Amino acid sequence: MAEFLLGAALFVLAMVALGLARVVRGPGDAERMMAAQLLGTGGIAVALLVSAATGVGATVDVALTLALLAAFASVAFYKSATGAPPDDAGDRG
Amino acid sequence: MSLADLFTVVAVSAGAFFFLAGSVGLLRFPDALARLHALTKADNLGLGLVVLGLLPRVDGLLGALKLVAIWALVLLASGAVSQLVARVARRTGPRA
Amino acid sequence: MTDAATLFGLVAAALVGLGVYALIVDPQPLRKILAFNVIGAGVFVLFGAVAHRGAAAGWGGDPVPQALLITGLVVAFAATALAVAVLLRLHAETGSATLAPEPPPAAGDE
Amino acid sequence: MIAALNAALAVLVLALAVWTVAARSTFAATVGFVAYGLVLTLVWVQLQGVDIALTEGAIGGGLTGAMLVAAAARLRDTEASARAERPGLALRIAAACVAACVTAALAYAILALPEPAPTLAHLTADNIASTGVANPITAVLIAFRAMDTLLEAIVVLFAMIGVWSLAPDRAWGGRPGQPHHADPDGILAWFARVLPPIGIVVAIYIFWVGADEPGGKFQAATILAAMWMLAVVAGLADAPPVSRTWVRLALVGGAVVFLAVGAAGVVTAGAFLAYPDGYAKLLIKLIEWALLPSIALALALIMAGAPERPER
Repeated sequence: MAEFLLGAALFVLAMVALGLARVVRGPGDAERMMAAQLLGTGGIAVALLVSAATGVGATVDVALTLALLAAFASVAFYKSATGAPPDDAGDRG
Repeated sequence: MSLADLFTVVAVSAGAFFFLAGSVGLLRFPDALARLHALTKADNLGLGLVVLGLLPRVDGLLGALKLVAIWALVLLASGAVSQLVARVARRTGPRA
Repeated sequence: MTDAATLFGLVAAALVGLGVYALIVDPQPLRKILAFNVIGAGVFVLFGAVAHRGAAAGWGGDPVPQALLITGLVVAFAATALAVAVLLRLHAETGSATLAPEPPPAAGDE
Repeated sequence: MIAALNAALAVLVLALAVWTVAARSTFAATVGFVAYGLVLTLVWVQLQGVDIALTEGAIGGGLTGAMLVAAAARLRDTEASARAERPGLALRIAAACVAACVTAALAYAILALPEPAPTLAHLTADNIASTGVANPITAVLIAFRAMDTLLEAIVVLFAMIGVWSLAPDRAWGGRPGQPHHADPDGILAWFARVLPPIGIVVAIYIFWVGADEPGGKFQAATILAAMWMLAVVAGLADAPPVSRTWVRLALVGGAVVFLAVGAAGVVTAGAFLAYPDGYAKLLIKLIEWALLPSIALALALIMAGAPERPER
C-alpha cells in the first residue's frame, strides 16, 4: 500500500511538472499567476500522500502551511501582475 | 487487500486521474480563462479525492478532520484566487 | 546514488553552480538578488543533505545542523529584504536600477 | 519508489532553477522562484527535515517570493534598459567555467564525505531529557545552541533597522511601503478578511506543537507575518508609523526577554544562557512566547519595506 501511495505521489508530481511547464512559460501573466495555485494544490496532494506512505504525521502540517502560503503568494502575484488594477483606482475588486 | 485499502486505492486513483485531467486541460485549452477553469476545478477535485482516499489511513478523528480542513482551506483559497487570476486574464488577455 | 542524501547533495551542487552563473551574467540587480537566493537555497539543501546523512537516535536527521538551517533561512530572508530595500531606494533616487557606472544611452533619465 | 520520487523532485527543482535563471521577464523569473521554493519544501520532506520544510515553505516560497514579485512590479520600467546591458560571450563563457568549477568542487565534496557520517544526534539524544521538550530541533534552538537563536533574533532586528535606515529624510518615522487600496467589498478584501483568522489559528497551532513535534516560533512567526501582509495588501490594515513606541517596544521585547533569561542563568545556573535544572521547560516556553510576536512583527515590517509615507 505504501508503494501505491508513493506511486500516486510520483504521478501527481509529474502532473504538476507538466502543468508548470505550461504555466510558467504561459503567454500572459495570468497563466504565470496560476503557478502558485497549481503547486499549492499539487504540492499538498504529494505531501499528504508521502505523509500517509511514510507515516510521518508532521508532513500534514507542511501541507497545511503550503495551503496558506501558496494562497498568499498568489495574492502577491495578483498585486504585481500587469493586469492588476493600479492601486489608486480602487476598482470593483 | 482489506476493504479500507481498496477504498483508498480507488479514491486516490480517481484523484490522480483528475490531476491528469487538470494538467491536460492546462496544456490543451486555448486561452487563459479556460486554462484557469481546468486548473481550479480539476485539481481541487483531485485533491479532494486524494484526501477522501487517505481518510481511513489517518489515525483518529482529529487527523481526519485536519485533512478535511486542509482541503477546505485549499478550496477557499483557490476559489478566491482564481477570481483574481480571471480578472488579470480578462484585462490583459486578447479581447474575446 | 540512489539514497536521498547523495542525490540531493549533487542537486544542491548544481543549484549553487547555476546561481553563481546567473549572479555573474545577469545585468539586472533584482535578477542578481534572485540568483543569490537560488545559491542560498542550494547551500541550504547541501547542508540538509549532510544533516540527513547523520540521521541517528531515531531521528530523520542530525538535529544540530537542521536547527542552524532554520536560523539560516530566516537570516537569508532578512538579507534579501535588505538588498531589495537598497535596490528600491536606488530606483527611487535615480529612476533607473542599473549598476553600470554611466547609464547606457538607452536609459532615459527622468 | 521513494528513489523515483526523489529523482522526480530533483529534476523538477533543477528545471525550476534553470527557468528562474533563464526567464526573460523578471515576473516570470520570480514565479519560477516561488515554484522553486514550494518544490524545495517537498525536497525537505524527503530529506526528513520536516521542521525545515515548514520554514522553507513559509519563507522561501511565501515571504521571499512575495517581496521579490512586488519589487519586480515596482522596477518593471527599468527592465528594458537593464536588459540592454547583457554581457558579451566572453564573460558568459568565463562565468560558465567558474560555475562549473564550483559545482564540481561541491559535488566532489559530497561524494567524498566520510562513510560513518559524523553526527551530533546521539549527543542531543542523551541530553534532551533535561530540556523538557521532545522536538530535538527546538531543544537545539533554544537550549543547546541558544546563543545562535539569540543572535539570529538580533540579526533580524538589525536587518529591519537597515531597511528603515533607507528611508528618505522627509519620510523618516512614517509608514513603510506603498499605500494599498482595494475595493472594500471585492474578492481580495473578502479573502483578506477570511484567511488571516485561519492563518492565526494555524500559526498558534504550529507554534504550540513545536515543543514536541516539528514546528516552532520561526515557522509560526512567518505565517503571522504573511497573514498580516495579506491584510495590508488588501487595504484592510496599514503599516504602523515606525516612530510609534509600541512598535519599537514590541520589536525588542523578544530579544530583551531572551537576554534577561540568559543573564539570570549566570546567577542561577552558573553560565550565560544556562537554565537552572527543573526550570528549563518553563524558561524555554517563556522565551518562545516572547520571541514569537517580536519576530513576527520584525519579519512583517521588513517585508513592508523602508518608510515612504509621512505619518499623517
